[in-house]
Amino acid sequence: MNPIPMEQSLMVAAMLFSLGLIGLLVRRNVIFMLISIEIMLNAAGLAFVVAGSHWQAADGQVMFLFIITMAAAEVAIGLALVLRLQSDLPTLDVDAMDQLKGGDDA
Amino acid sequence: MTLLLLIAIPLCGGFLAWLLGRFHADAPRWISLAALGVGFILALDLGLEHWGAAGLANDNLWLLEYSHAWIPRFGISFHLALDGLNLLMVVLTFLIGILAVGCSWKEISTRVGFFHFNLMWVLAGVVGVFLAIDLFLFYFFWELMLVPMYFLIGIWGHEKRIRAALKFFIFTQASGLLLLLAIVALAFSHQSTSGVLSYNYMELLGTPLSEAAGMWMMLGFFIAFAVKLPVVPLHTWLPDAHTEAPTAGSVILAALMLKTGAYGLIRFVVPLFPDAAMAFAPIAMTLGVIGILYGAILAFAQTDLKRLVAYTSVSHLGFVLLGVFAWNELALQGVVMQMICHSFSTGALFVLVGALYERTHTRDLSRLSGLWAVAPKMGAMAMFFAMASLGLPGLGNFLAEILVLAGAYPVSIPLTALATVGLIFATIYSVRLVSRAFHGVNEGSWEFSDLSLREAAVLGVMVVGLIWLGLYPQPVLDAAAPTLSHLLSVMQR
Amino acid sequence: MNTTDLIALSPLLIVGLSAVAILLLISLRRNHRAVATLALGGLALAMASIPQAAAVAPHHIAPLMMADGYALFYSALLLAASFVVGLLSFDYLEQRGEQREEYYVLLLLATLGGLVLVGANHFVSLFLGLEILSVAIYVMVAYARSSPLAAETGIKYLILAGTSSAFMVFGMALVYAQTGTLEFGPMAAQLMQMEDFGLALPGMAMMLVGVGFKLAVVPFHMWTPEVYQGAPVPVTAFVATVSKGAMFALLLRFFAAFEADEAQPIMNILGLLAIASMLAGNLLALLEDNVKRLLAYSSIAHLGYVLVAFLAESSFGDEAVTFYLVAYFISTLAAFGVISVLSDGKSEADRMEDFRGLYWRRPMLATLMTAALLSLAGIPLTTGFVAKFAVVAAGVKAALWVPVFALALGSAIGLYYYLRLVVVMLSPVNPTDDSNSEATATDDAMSTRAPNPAILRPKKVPIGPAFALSILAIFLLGLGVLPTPLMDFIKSSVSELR
Amino acid sequence: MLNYLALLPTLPLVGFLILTAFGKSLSKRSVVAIGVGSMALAAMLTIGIAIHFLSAPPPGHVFEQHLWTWFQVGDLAPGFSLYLDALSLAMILVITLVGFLIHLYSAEFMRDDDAYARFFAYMNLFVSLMLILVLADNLLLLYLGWEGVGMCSFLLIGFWYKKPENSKAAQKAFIVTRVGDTAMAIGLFLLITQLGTLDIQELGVRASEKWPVGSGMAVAAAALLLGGAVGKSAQLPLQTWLPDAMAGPSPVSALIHAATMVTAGVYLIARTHALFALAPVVLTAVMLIGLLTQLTAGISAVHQRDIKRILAYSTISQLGYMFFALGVSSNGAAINHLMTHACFKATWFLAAGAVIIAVNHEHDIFKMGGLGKKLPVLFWTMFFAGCGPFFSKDGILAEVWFSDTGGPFLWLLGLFGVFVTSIYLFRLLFTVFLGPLKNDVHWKPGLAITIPLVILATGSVVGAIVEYPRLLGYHPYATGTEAAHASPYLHAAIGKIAVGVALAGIYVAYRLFVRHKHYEAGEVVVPHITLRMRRLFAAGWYFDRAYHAAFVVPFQATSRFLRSELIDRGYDAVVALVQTGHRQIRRSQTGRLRWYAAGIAVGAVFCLGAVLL
Repeated sequence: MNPIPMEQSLMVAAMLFSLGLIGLLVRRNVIFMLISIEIMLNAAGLAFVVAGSHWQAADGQVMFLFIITMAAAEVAIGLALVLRLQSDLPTLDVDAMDQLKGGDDA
Repeated sequence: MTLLLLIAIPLCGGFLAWLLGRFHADAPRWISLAALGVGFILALDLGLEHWGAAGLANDNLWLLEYSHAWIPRFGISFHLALDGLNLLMVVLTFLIGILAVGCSWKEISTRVGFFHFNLMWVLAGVVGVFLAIDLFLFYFFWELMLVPMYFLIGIWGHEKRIRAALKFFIFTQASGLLLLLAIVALAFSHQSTSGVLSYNYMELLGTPLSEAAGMWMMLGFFIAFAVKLPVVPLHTWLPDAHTEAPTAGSVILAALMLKTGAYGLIRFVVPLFPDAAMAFAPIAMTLGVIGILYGAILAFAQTDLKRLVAYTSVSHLGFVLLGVFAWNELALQGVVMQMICHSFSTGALFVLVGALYERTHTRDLSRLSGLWAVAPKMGAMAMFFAMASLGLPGLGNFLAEILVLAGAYPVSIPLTALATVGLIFATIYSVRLVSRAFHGVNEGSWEFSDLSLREAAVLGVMVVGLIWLGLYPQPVLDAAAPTLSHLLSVMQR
Repeated sequence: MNTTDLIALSPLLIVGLSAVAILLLISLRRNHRAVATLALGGLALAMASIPQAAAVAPHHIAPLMMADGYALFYSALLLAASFVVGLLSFDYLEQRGEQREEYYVLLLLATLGGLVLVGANHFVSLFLGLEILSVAIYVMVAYARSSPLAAETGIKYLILAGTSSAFMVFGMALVYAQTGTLEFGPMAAQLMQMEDFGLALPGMAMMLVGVGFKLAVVPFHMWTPEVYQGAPVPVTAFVATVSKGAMFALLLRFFAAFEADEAQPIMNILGLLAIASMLAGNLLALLEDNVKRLLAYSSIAHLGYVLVAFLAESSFGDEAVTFYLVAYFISTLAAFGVISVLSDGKSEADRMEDFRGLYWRRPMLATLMTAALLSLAGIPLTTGFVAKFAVVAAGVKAALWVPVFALALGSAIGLYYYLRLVVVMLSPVNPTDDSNSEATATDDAMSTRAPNPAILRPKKVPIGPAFALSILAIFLLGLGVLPTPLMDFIKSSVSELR
Repeated sequence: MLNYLALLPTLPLVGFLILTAFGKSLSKRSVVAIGVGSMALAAMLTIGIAIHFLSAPPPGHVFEQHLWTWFQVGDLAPGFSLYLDALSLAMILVITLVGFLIHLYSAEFMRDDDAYARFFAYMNLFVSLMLILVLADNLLLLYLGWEGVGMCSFLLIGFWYKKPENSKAAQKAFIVTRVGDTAMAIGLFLLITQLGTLDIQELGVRASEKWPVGSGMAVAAAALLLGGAVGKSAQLPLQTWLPDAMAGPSPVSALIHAATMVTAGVYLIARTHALFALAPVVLTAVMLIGLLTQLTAGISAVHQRDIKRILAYSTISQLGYMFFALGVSSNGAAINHLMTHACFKATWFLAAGAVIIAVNHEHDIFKMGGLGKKLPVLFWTMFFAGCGPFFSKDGILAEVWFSDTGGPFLWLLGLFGVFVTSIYLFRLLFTVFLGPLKNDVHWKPGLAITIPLVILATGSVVGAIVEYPRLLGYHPYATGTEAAHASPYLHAAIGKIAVGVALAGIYVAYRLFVRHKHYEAGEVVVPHITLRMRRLFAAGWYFDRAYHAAFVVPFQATSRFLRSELIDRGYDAVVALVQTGHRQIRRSQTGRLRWYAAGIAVGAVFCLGAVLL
């Protein structure tokens, strides 16, 4: 079985990344935005794994482990903040959060 | 070392004035006066010491030099030097400083300590600008004098002080950035040919530059100095700043700060970039003439006395620009004379307007009339300085302008003729100033005291100065001559 | 791992251990003062260990970290900044009766992340450092639970930072895919042998997103005003200094390994970003009425200035970058320090009108604030002047005319808003005292409002901030007059970079 | 005695300084002592100098006194140096003697004025500067005096500053003369550049070495100097200031605007004759200017009602005669007329001043009449003084007839001027002093007024008989006139014709103003000219109106237009641009998270695009 060429695998990763990015841009719910970021990070992880296998080195997988760990930490904090926010704003709609836009027309 | 003292004295004096101002309102005044007095005597002593033929006619251009490594990484040193030209300017600085303290004695009653701090620091900056011979150091002082001046206008000024102070600061600072770019570019150009990174003026002289590079750098210098001078159309900060500044601020602004621009033109622009400057000379001289006429016409158009005087500055300093770019001995001597005489004549007019404002709380020419009957001494003084300002022979300004024009004549006859027409305009606005304010019927029923002894003394010094410069200017000319001939010789190379 | 490694890593280790120690201390007993003392002590100790580390430098802690003069210099800078932030934080938190102790853990961890970044020589350490820094900051930004803005600030920062991190990581993956190594040195060597960069170029471009976000350059800057405004003042100071400084140090190290020509497309992008930042940052700040936001916008511009020196790609430029960052640190910390000292338990003194007449109320603070602003504006006698000169010199030397003119233009615009704040400080305390209302009416918004009455009440500056501010003041002016010692030090530190 | 020459300008200067410094605290008596006393000393000194100069002439009939070098820049080193020769001797005699008499007169005339000390201070300063003007050995020093007397004229015309129109007149005088001075200044620059010196004698030498007759440079130089002379001496086209200058006190009009300052132009041309000789075109211009001025001003004088304005136009006209003479290179005749005219016009102005006081500050001659009986001294001094200048004018006319550049036609035109002159002079005299008494006269001139009048009138009459300049050894006359002296009969005949014409003029005036009393119907001289013409003449040929439209209005309009500082609008536009930039870019800070995320995405796309494309 021929190995899948790196370029194609990377394409997959890139598409995944794009999906995550699009999700980030179109969803207004904070939770979904966090999920989108996870997708993007995982796309990056996938790219690392692909590249690692291309170079026959463990570096990619090591990096992937780090990425997963950090993603988890980020989400943990993210969710904590969401909970905090929930008590102030009865919505998860990010477009409602504009208290900080500052001066002129506030 | 003495040179260092000349800068340190006002710096320390200012600091002391600020500190002691917390205890007694008069303390800063006396301290400033004393510090400036010491500085004046020191500078004068330097002058007298070197005035003899041996000193100034010496082959060595500098009478005194002080140099200390400062930022060796950039080839910058703390390098001061004194020659006849900047000696004159330093003496003038201290003298005007003393007069400025004198004329603000009663005017400033709030935050006296801080006021004198700023006043002294401006003066220190001005002295630094005149003495610095390292271009970075020059730029350092050039910028240093802005902030205290900004405070002087912004805190103790009149109604629209904030706007005026901002305008002043942004104009000078923005143009200063161009100066900085040009200085740096020049230093690196010099490095690329000589291998040494240096900001030393004497080393940078004669740096070979391509035509375009020279022109750009020259413009960088020129614009910065042109804003300060000021040259039409870069002058619009000046009327505002002058109008809003307290009297001492206006005096220092007119008498000293503008001169730093003139000094820069003489010392740096033409000698550092002789080719570019000569190529640019027709434009610069035209700008000078435009300034002369434009300033005079606008001076005529003003009803605010301070604005009027401010525009006369624009007009008078047009002669400086004209003279510098005519670049011959007559014209340059005229420029030096103009720098000094304008300090006295315009400074005095500001003092007078300030005194008038203290008494009447207005500077509106349409509300003032017939004041001769109320204050004849003031009227006589106004008449005298108006005459000086219109270039009456026998007073310094006349010689200055005549020398500039005589020097400019061989370079461009039409421009000289137009500039001479400026003398007519000067007559018109000067005469209008005196006639409007002091002649006619006292319609405002003004009643106030005539000049006090203090004010009369301040003005008296300027009167004597102008007459002396008008009748026997030779010491001044002699002092500047070696420097000027050196600069002229740079050009010929 | 041998002793030399331990010595070379001692600053990191001390900071990390201090964080652990604080956690332990908190679990035993909550005591703000003790915790703060421990944290500051840890930072001080870490700083004290730097000379030891320098004795063994340059030292590879293979293959992740590099402990050379450059890393140690930036470490010292970050530690010093953290120390100042710590000093400011103590009194800031003291006034707010919340759970204060965990803050110091975060502060130390964020500092640790920064230390890792400046020593990073490898994508793994880069990623680790970046994320330790970021995650700690997410929490710090939202730390003030009583503040209605805290959670919003936190969420916004988190999502945007996360996004940018994702870009960065993906970019790293692409670079890795092209080169097969995660270490900077070999990576550069590998790339230089290739015909073209292939995937590495888009990879680097994507990494720039992450870098740009942390540095807050246009167009990745939009979070800055909101985070600056929403976060507690000391945290804002931290975000403005440590996080940006660490990232810039990394950027410099990463690109120093490449020869000029090959990275040219990336440099072009950075040049455009720099120009856009200088102009947009200054324009954004122009009429801003919130001082924290104003400083945010101005920081956008300042990072643009630093990039100009960076683009010079010479050791001259590296020195300029470093000096500028030092100056920027000092000025920014001083400015935020003043804001922090002026703030009280309920609100922060971040509105323009809170500074009204500060000269006449708190002359020393106002003078320091003025000095800081003038330094940011690049006026002589302040360190910012020398820094700006260095940057201009580097730019001119490298003939970067367009960026340099953008710098000049930006600085000219910048003067306006710095001076505007100075003007407010000079105005009479009470707007009605001002007989001529025009005096302050540089614009409408701030002229009529009176300062917060609580802020008007004079209070003594606590010893901690007072100490921090005096040190800053000394450096602010001292380096403006005598920059040579620092300059020489920087020169010897960054010389190993290229 | 000659060595005291430098004392001459110093004496009045000291007077000025004392009066300025202590004027307030001095009694009127001491003011007189200082103000008039300094002049008396100066006059005595002048006489002494004159006697010495004539009795023991210095070598070359020139005495030079170098005081100090004013300044030295390169080769240019004008000095404070005095130069005395016959010409300047003539001038200092006029200045100090007439000046002293006018000062004496003023002591009484100005007695009731509050600013007594200020008046004498200005007058002393004027005399001092005027002396410097005529004694200067270089053009720059001359220019100092030149501008200085201009300033004094300004100060003295506006002496009664409370009246706005006086102040206006003063400004006008100053500004209009400055216009001429500007031309002169440019002339100085030309001379400095081309000849490298301003020393008058040296200039003459170098110019004739360097420039051939009629060369462009010489013409330019002479023409520019002429500009200054025209302004100062109120010749066409810069004559408009002088009639208004009558706003000053009468002694001022007498001293400055009749006897001395206005003759400075004549002096300048005579002094720099070497330059003018190289530029025959300019000399012709001088002659034509003189002729035209003389005719236009004379006709205007006939149409004035204000006693002082009549005299002002008369002065302009007489100065025109002097230029006429200069134009034919007959400097001697010009200076002769200058001296006689100084005595004559000083007398008339002083007498007019006395008349004005006597009739309670009435200026309109048609509201006066029959004063001859009440004020006989005034009448007779005026009458005799009025005769003097006719003779000196005859001299000029004869020179014109015989000179190379003149000729009978120009002579005829000049002759018409004589006719006009006698009409307007005697119109004034007859209207004011003859006929029925119209005014109450409560005031009689005292000795301090009478004595100067008598002396001056005598001076004028004597001037009709002897030629003063010839007496002093100054007699350069027009080329070609040697022939005239060869045929004395023709010369005498020409003189007689002029006297005849003058007598005819007097007769006409007598017919019109004493016999027929046309003035009652309306101040007409020649009954048949139209009203429009009359208005034209009375308004000085509408020069004022034309200048107002051509210069004053545009200048004021320009200044009004520029007042708002248009250039600043440009900077405002920059500010507005920056602010707009701020507002626009500020809108990007929406506070919306997704927008910011989109910003990052766009940035990323940009970065990727930049490297991939």
